[in-house]
Amino acid sequence: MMGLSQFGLNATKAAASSLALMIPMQPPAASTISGDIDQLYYLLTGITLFFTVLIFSIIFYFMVKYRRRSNDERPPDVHSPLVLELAWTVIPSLICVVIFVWSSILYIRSSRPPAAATEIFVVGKQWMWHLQHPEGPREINELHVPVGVPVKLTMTSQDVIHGFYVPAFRLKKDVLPGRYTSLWFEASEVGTYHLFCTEFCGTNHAEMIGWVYVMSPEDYAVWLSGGENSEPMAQQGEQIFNHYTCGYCHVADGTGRGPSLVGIFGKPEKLSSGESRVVDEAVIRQALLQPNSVPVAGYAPIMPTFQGQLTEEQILQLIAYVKSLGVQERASAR
Amino acid sequence: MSTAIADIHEIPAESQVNYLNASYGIKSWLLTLDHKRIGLLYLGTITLMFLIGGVAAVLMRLNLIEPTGALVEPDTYNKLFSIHGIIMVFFFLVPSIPATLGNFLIPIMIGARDVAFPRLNLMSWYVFVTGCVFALYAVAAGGVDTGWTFYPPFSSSYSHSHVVAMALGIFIAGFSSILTGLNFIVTIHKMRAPGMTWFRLPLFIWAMYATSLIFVLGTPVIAVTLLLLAAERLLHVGIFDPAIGGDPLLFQHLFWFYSHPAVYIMILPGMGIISELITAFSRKKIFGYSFVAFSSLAIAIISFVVWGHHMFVTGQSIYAGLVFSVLSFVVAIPSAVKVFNWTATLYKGSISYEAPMLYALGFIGLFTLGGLTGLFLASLATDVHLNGTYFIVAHFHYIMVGGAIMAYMGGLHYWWPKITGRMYPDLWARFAALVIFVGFNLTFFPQFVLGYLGMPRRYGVYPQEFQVLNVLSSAGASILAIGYVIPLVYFFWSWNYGPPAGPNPWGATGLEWTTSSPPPTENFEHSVIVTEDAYNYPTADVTSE
Amino acid sequence: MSETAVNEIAHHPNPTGFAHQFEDIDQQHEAGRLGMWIFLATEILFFGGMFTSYTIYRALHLPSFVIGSHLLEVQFGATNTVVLICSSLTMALAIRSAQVGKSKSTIIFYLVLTMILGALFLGLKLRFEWYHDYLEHIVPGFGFVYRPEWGSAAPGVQMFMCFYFFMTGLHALHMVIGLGILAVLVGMAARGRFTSKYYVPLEISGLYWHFVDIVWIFLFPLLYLIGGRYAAGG
Amino acid sequence: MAEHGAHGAHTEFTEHIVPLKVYVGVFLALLIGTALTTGVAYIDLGRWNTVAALAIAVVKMLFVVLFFMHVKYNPGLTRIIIVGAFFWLGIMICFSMADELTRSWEYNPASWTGMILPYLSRFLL
Repeated sequence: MMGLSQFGLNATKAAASSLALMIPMQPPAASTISGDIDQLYYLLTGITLFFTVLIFSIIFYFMVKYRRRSNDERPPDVHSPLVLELAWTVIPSLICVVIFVWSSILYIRSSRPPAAATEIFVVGKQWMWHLQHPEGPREINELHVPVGVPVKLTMTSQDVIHGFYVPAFRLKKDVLPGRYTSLWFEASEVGTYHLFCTEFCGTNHAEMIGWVYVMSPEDYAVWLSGGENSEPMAQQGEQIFNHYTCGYCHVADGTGRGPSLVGIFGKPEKLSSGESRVVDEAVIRQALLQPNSVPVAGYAPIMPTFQGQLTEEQILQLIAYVKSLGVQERASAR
Repeated sequence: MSTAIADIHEIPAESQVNYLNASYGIKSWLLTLDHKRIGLLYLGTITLMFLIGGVAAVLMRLNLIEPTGALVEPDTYNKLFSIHGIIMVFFFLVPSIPATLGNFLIPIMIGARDVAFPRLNLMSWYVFVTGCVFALYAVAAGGVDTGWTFYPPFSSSYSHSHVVAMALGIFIAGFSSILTGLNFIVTIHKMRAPGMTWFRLPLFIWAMYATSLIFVLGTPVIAVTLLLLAAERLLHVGIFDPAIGGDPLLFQHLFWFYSHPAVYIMILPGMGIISELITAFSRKKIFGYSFVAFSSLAIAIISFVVWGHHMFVTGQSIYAGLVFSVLSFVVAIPSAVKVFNWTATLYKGSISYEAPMLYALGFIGLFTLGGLTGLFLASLATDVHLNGTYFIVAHFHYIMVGGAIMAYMGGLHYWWPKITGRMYPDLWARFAALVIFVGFNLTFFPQFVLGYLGMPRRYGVYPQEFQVLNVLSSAGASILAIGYVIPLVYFFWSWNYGPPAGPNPWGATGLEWTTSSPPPTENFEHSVIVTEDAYNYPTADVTSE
Repeated sequence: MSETAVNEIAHHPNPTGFAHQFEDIDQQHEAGRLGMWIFLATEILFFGGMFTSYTIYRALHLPSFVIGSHLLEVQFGATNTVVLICSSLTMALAIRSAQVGKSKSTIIFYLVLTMILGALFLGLKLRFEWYHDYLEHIVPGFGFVYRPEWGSAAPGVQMFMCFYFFMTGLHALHMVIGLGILAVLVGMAARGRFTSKYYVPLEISGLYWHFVDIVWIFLFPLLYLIGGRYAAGG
Repeated sequence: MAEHGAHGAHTEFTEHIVPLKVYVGVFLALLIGTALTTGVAYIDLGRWNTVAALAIAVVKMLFVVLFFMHVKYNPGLTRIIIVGAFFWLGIMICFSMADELTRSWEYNPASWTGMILPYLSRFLL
């Protein structure tokens, strides 16, 4: 299998280098997983080339060797041996198992963000990307990230389904209305890379594109502090929290009519139905929009819905605020 | 094979009463209950739809010559690819082989006088035409810009195009598929001639049986899904609406529950045709009959449990992704088995290269490449990169155009003498096959590379660096378009002026070649009794080899 | 759709109803029955799309679905279930009358009785359920109004009502088509077409009618009885 | 397989005349089933309410299918078609649920079982 992979790799690279002057054959690879995915891609290319060439050459060989020489020639009776049928059922199956296991391991890896990942929030709208860093800076159709740091994108859409795709990272994920999806990567090469929308979203779908700037950590720090709007997201969330007087019920010491939000993020919370749910982004969103669907045990279901009052970006800021409450608690406990 | 052979050879085909000259006038066609005439009605209808879808494709490729869009506004481009996809999938590819060649051949191949329900068969055509009218109304009124996949909430709430008319058109055409499939299943079960056991059936019949299963079990789901979508659009509230807790991904599940098996509706009949062509032009029994036959059924069944591979990046759970990935690999195996068996059938054959055989060999090559690139998309990690890019576009065109349409063209060339009683110029036909093969590869191979480079599909404008490959692809498309026009011309010529074909111009086996060309209205002069297996070509003494 | 399967045989000029493409009448009967069963398989998948969606949303929005279910009147659902079961019996008896060679008036009697029961079902549904729902503003798309007591479960209640109207609406549409088929059968019976030798059109129409009954047998508990009625007290 | 095609196999659907008693019996069983399913809804059985309602519905369906629709007397192909159709429906439900009910697993990989059981119990409630 590795031999095949190597064969595919070499063949593709050779073809790539000879054609590279004329036609680009390979996208830039700029994340820690892109090289691994490319390897699998080369293996698959190798398998494809091998079998296509095999089938084509056998057909050509038979075409020439067994061409009809006279109209009354009679081909011999060829029986189909069971061994052969089994062989070409079992061998492709085994190849498939290997590919499946290999690619699934990669996929699971690319689906689980490391706990230490920096979080950036993405909201897709027709036809632009709104991004906000926890430190405050907002961007439109541009994403600045530091090299060598795992970054987790938490994404949602204000209207239709979009797709967040960075070819150089070999990663994409659809951005859905009413739900959070996430995508994580660790950029490995400084540079500027395409950002595309890959789920058809209307008139200017093809222009819902932008750039990802991968910067050295120093440059990134400079960039972060250089922005005009550098109030951290958590603070913006706190302002919304105060604006809607959420703190009237959600008192920090737990004596209010609603549960205290301090340290609640990332921990299981018991619901009045008896089950418990880990408080994540989705749960906070649900609690804001459909509070009665996540009633916390011991509290009356009296919270009003904020559906239609909060934009997706404001909800994300509130989430950032609730998260920051957890950090404060941990900091004070230390 | 039948007792009728002796008579046929003595009477010149021209003077015989056949299904074409048995009655004249427009009414004799529009009210016909003859499966052969209904097949031809379908042939005319889908050819028209193919031309409309083809024009949309040509305009798209022209637009993509320039990175900034050479021809049309973004909205127009969006409508072009939507119309191309919808017309080609629902109004051409799905009915293509089953409704034309299937209708024409199934009763003849199993030795029956007609399908089980001829009236239902005619009604299916009228239902299909009604669906086409709705679809063409949607196109003429200003088009649809949702893509052929109709994903909500874009299609339900945000699009400003004629989604409801188009959805209803597909809904109606779906009933035509269901009724056709039902008719075929009953026909194959109940109408076989004495002696025509299941394992004597031509493999085309097995393939059509498997296809009909998908028609019957899959189509109702897309019908109800599109009905729900149309209702949601009309009432401004519905079950896919995120505002009331609806899940847009549920639509994708229901949509692909039909639309993935629909891919096999397109390719399975093609595989059936290839089995007929390979055996006829190498004058040999098919290699591994039962493996080829059962692989058709296996494909039909497994195709229903792999739909999630269209949703690996749309927010489906990881767990479901893993399950659908492994099942997608499983469905590749029966296809591989078929390819190997076809190739092995050539071994020690007596191979000739008339136009249908060129299409068949082209099919095997292109289908192999199309199928193998499917592995890239069944495999999770690479699919994440390639999904939604031109790689997908290239892959499914290799299956649907390189596979299904190549087989359809091959089948049309193979049975044309039977259908019309006339030959076509073989040299032109071979030339056209070559042009199509070259044009096709030039159009779609660069798209694999484009996809790997990361160019998303459904883009009317694109970054500069993708231009060279796009121009190559557009150049190929123009060759491909010419390739499709050539057969159109010589088929028209052949219909009127082609030399008489005789009952069996290819020296092939199969009941359809034992009756006259064109066949009489009741298909056979005498009732048929089958006494031998399919593809029972005369063989040489084994020891003489 | 199934009408054509009936007409296939029914409208043939040959008085015995024999169609030329078959070898004999038995083959034709078997083809007709098989065709109808395959059509019913299609119907199972047609309703199946709705049932799948229902199952998933019910799991996701159970509290809302309970509230929505309690908006429906159990007594009408139960009454209509009984009405449909009666109509299935009369349909079965109509076929049996033909099988044992009873007079055409007996067949017509049972068929008309079936039609009356079918119409009664639709009448009850329309007059006492859908019309009231409209007055109470719980028809999605036609002035649906959220009630304060639903709280934040309200969107899910509307979702439930979407399902209620789509599912019962599709079912009612099938009933209407069934009534049309029955009307054709009454006409055929009046012309004396059915004998103990030839009753396949009756039989396969009966299959369709029973299928529609079965759909309701599932719709009743799934729509009217979610989460039990003990809490609301009916 | 014997040397004949479809024409030889005429006995797949037998034309059985069901006794009147059976029809009336089935009819009564269906009425009892309806009464039972309505009655059970007024008794608090927790999650078993749904199970009971569905079980009764399945039994009622079987009565209709086997007797009114004569499947008891039609062997073979008919049963394959029915079982097949429900099997396909099962595919659609199970595989869609496999996605819809496991989406949150990705965020809490440590507790996959902890995530699925509450969902299943909510579904059965």
